[in-house]
Amino acid sequence: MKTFKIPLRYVPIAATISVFCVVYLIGIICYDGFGVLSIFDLLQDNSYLGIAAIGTALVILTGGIDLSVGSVIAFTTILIAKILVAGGNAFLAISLALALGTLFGFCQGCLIHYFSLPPFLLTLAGMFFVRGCAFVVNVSDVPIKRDAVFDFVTDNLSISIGSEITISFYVVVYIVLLIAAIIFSQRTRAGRNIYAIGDNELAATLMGIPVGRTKIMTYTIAGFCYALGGVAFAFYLKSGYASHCVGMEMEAIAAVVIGGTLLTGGVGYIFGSFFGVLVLGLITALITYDGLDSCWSRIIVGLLMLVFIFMQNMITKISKSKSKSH
Amino acid sequence: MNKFATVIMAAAAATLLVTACSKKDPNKTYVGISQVGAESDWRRASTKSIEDAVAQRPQIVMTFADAMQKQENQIKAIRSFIRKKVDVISFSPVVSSGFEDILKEAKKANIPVVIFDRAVDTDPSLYVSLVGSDFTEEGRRAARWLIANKPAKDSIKVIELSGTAGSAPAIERQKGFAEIIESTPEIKVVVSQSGNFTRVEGKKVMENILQTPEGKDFDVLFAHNDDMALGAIEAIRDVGKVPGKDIIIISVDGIKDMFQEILKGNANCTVECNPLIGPTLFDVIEKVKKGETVPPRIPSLEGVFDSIGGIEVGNEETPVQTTKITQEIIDGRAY
Amino acid sequence: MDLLQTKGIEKQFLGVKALKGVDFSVKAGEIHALMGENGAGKSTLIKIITGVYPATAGSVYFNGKECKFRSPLDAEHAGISTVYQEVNLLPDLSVAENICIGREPRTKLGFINKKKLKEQARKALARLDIDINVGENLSSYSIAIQQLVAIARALDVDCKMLILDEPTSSLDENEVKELFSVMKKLREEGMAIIFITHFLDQVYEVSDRITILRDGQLVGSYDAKDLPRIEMVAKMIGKTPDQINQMQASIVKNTKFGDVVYEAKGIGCTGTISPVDLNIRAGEQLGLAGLLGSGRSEVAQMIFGVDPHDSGAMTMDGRPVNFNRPQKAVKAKVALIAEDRKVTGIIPDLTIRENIILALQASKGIWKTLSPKQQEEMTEKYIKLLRIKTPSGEQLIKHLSGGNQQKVLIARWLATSPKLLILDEPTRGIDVGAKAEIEALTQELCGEGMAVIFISSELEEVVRDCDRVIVLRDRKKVGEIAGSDISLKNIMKLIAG
Amino acid sequence: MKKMSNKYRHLVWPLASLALLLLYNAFFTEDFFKVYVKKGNASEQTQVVGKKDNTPAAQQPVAQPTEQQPPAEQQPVAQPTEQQPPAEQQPVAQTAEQSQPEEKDGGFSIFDYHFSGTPVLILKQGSEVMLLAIGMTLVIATGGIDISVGAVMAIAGAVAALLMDMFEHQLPASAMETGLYWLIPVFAALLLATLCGFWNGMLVAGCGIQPMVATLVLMVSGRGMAQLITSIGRSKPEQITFQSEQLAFLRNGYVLMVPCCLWIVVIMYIIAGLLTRKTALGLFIESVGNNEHASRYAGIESRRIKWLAYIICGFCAGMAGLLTLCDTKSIDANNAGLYLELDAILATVIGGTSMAGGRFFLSGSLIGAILIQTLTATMIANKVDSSIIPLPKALVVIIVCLLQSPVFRAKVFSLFASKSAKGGVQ
Repeated sequence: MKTFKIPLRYVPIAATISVFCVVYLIGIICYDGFGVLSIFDLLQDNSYLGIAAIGTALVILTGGIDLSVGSVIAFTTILIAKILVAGGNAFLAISLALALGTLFGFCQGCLIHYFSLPPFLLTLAGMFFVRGCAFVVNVSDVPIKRDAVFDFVTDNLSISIGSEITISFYVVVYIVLLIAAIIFSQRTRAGRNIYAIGDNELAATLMGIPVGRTKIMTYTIAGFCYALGGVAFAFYLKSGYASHCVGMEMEAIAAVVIGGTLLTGGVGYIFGSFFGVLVLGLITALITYDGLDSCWSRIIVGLLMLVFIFMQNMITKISKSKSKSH
Repeated sequence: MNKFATVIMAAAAATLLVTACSKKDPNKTYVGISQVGAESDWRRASTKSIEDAVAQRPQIVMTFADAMQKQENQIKAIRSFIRKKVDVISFSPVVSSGFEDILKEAKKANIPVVIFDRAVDTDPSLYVSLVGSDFTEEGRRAARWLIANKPAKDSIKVIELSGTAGSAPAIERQKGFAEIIESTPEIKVVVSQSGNFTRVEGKKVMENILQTPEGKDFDVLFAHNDDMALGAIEAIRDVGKVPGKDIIIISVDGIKDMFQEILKGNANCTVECNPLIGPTLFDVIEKVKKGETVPPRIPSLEGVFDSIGGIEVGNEETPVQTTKITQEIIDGRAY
Repeated sequence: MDLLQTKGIEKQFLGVKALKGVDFSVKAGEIHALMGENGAGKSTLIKIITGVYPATAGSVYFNGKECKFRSPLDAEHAGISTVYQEVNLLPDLSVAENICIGREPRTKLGFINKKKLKEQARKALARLDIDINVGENLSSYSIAIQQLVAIARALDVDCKMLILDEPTSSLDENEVKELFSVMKKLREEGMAIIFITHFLDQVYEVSDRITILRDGQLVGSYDAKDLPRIEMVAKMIGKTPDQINQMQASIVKNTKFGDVVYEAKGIGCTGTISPVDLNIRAGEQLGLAGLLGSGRSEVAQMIFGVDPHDSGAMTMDGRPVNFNRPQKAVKAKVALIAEDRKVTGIIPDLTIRENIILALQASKGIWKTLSPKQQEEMTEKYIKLLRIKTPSGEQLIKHLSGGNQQKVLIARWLATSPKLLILDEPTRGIDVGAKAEIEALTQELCGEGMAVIFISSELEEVVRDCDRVIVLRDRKKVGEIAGSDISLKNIMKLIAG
Repeated sequence: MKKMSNKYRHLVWPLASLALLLLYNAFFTEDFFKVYVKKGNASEQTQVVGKKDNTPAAQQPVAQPTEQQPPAEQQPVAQPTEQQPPAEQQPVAQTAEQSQPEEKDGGFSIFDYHFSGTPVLILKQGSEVMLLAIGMTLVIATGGIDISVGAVMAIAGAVAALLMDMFEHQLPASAMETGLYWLIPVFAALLLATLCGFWNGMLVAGCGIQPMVATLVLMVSGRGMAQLITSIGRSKPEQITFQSEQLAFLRNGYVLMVPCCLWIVVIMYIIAGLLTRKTALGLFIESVGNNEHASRYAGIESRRIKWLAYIICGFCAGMAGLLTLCDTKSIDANNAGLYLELDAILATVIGGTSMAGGRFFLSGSLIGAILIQTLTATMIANKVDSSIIPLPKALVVIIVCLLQSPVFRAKVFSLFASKSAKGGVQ
């Protein structure tokens, strides 16, 4: 009964975590090969999504939305691959990719703020745009040629536990970024401003919060996160392809929603998105373990989202009634 | 809150406890197979043949994972196979690049890997064998057939419906086709557009091309798969041209619907790209399990089917005569 | 010497001149009331001073030097902080953050120091003698508290000038008193306070000087003590005192009542309001008096079916009815003009015409439509009848001033020719002229045999207009006064309990 | 007059861009505007009607008004297709006479002839998006959004295909030829799609869940369900095909020389138009989208209105799904209507309906859809690789949206104003 004691605003996260644990348990019980250590595989397989989801979460917290996730990742991979093939070194490739991603995010932010275009629409256009660019870079898939930097990163920066488990550096990157993002969102003025804007933009303006700057900053950070996610993806797959991650934006949004963030903005925790990502990954993983037909993963994810949405809905209702009775 | 937890638990349990938990049995062969997806009839046929093959082999226990055309899913699946410690892993790569690491992991866990249908561009020591078709050769065969029965004109315009941009079959079939028609200057590819290997796209793109000047007069349609060709045939009919007569239609795969069209005379030739990979694949897999050595490249036996028959479209080492399609053949086809 | 001074401020909103060369000055250590009808340009002036809008022309001097604030934050840094008309805070953030956001105390590393943050917030609230858990989300506190939090926020910076735009509109007596004592304290500390309100007595209670604006122009600044009330009103609406006396005298109470139109027996909603019974006759004007939060609006909303009642029964013309959705009430010819015009009233992007026909159309349903001609006529009629100031009925309602918007809403409901009209604070945030007009109108309607329920926080109005008054306290009906007993004193007694 | 201009201001920019695009084609794409008259299924093709010898530049004005007049005088946008007959009738008659000799039956009947050519093709291929856009417009006008339409299309298509397939295996071919069996799948599909709309409406209006999320659920799981449907009676989800020409007629047939699917769009458009403008529904939708709370206080059943909008949207999606099915007489749950919801939303917004809800413009949305389709056609006509098409699409969308955004216009105008002011000073 202790769960009743946790404050209302933590309920969604608690729920997400408990779901994760439950499903994980089921997995361990039912599927041989799916052990306690599979958590590392989950991280390994989903860190790119997680990194991107951080960006999406921040944008959603401002009350906006960003659909350009998937295509930015695809663009990043193909760009890196192309540069490496052309003989550039990985360091250059990665930094260029990150720079472009950040720039792109910045542009989106500016357009959204200065011309007050609806985020959904603009980022939708952005998604098409970047996807197109990716195809311009190269149509067919390009294997990512390893070079000194690349090898160094992959071989030396990854921790291996035992024979099976290795924690690749991008998992580490993810965890670091996650912690940074949590601190940023909870403990810095800029971070709180994000929440403030998402909560009530007009009020934020009148309270003297730099709405424009914060918005643009958020989309820029998001752009960076996507690019970084792309880099992680590039290291994860070692292949650049313009049609990687088609429709991934919805996965990212789903992860954020399951993570307990309200799409209206202003409510939710970055930490939640971490578990959101894990839950999504877990479901796909178990379905492959089970050999179920792929269409089930779609259906189950949908149902899961439904459950969470209903719960959040209830919570907001409860808190409203509370304030009313005051 | 607890209530929610229980509700969710119930849901999760209900959805995930569908299979009973089974422990391993030494004299069975555990196989993990990762298929590209279910994007076309051809793909589905290949999936089906795999399942049928398993049905006939009681000693084989298969875990099948559909990657939904996403490489990351495929990697995840293969990793889960490694964790499950299956005896053999077999998969058909979504894209050719980027499987090096996972294959290394498989090697480290010393699980042999058999690749089917499409190639991967990694160091071949990472997998024991590749069962499947040679897309380039398919392209060549299509071209050879065309040269063999080209209309008596001084310039023959070809419209090419290519597959999903950047996918291995699309690139290689295009390559093979171009490589052969080079030798005959009168044959030229005037338009090449991607139809994404699907019927709907094939039709849409064809409809558009038909409105362009190039589309107004051309002689040959070369489609990278039958689905697109079937879509295109509809489109060609709509503008009042007669597919198979005004326009020579050549495509790759050899699915039943296409055979029907050829029999009806609405199409001329389809170069088989055999999806019925199941039996061959599992023969190889069992060999591998027993530890026997298998050749690194096992071509699946494939014919070329058309409305005439008896035309030589093979190359030096493997000559291939085309087969004339009859109702019997169609009835005999599984897909 | 003047702390703040504006010279020839002008402001143009797409064609419309909102301010025409306003010179205005505030001294340190005074409470300066800024008065004027709606659309007189008070808010605009404030927004220009605090840098929400840039001025089209003219200049602002603060502390003797000219300054152009680009944002409220600039102004705040310079020492001007503002509390705006509607409570503009962040419901889902904690009280502490609402007070301190934008200037949170930080550790050496630049991170927010939560402990300090809370202390700072507690201090700020203590200044207003409020002690609440600052960690809680703001949304879990009442509007009044939220309003005070907003003020606390404004005071939190060491500001030289505090601007209060309609701060009291959502506070009850005691809270207002608290606020005033705070204001006086601040004045002693030498702070300048600009105070905007529509409650005339409040103006005289605290302010030293009064500046009056009328449609964008400065009428003048006066010392409060040598500006008689009636005179001020006259200046505000540009009429002579006697004209106003006439206006108020012109209100004649209707005395002949029909039979009971609406009757409610013990309707209540657990948690919101305890059972109330009330009845009203045709042509009667029933007042609901009580402090804010005493449940007067809740009763109105319950009658109209916005918040369904879970006990009791209601009858309309003797027939039992059950309004659990506004639609039902509307169909039964009940009309509610609710408290918060912006939220529950106007449809900003629709034209005046559409806003007027909306309720009638709603009661007719989707299929039975009004012909364009009918709509035109109706619009014209009400624009004339209620003297709505607009070029045409096709004007978007959001371009009208508050008073005119309110009139459009009244028109919307008159169009449905209701049997029972509920007016919840119809005169809130409306200038004196419009007020008088509306009061006269309601009397007229009663004359035509309409039953009117009138809710107002200005007891004078209630006393002036109502034939019967139901007094509420703490979400309970505490008494009912009729006829000659209706007087400020009696009502106050009941309210005080 | 002012009223008129206010009413149609939103159509100006999309129309302008469409005109620009067509202009480009007029000059750079050969016979982009040629409209042919073809004989039903006959092989021989009657020669190009009329303006064969005209220069494209000369054709352009002919083609443009057909696209543009409608909104300018509040007629259905699909009017062009109806207007073409007058434009073509004359020459058609000639060809008929010319071709009489070789015609057995002789005489020209509009039953065995139909239009063809890029403009017709654009409208034909755009029909799905146009249908979706009609529904989407209403939903967006209520301040919502429905990103599940693509999945709903797949579901509808899957069901219809499944039933057709079953009939064709169960019933004798003769019955299939003569009977109206093909109607059953149609109704089933539409019913199911409407139910999907109902479900969305329930989540949004009933449970007050945020539209984006509410429809995301169906978007994610819907496609899975469609796959399940296609796997009924099979081991795995499969591409289901059928033979019936009657059903395929919906998409590929011609009525009065005009593609049948266009008539469907026109009919849906007229129905929606009447429903919203001749009844109070339009007013209610706009008021709910603009200020739901106030609408409720005004006695509008805001929930029902929203709900209705989603149901209509679902129905339109079902229609679109059927068209996709009939296009190739086969459904592939995996790809059917994939990402079409995005096109529909783009079309709607390009058409001038604000994503914040409130005022909506059906005709604008149709123009938006046509604009998108024209763009694609132009790309292909100019041999742009189809994988790169998203790029220019995005650019056009951004430009149109910028032009739509009042802020942007204000900024630009102020720029000019300041420039001219400077000029004045000098």
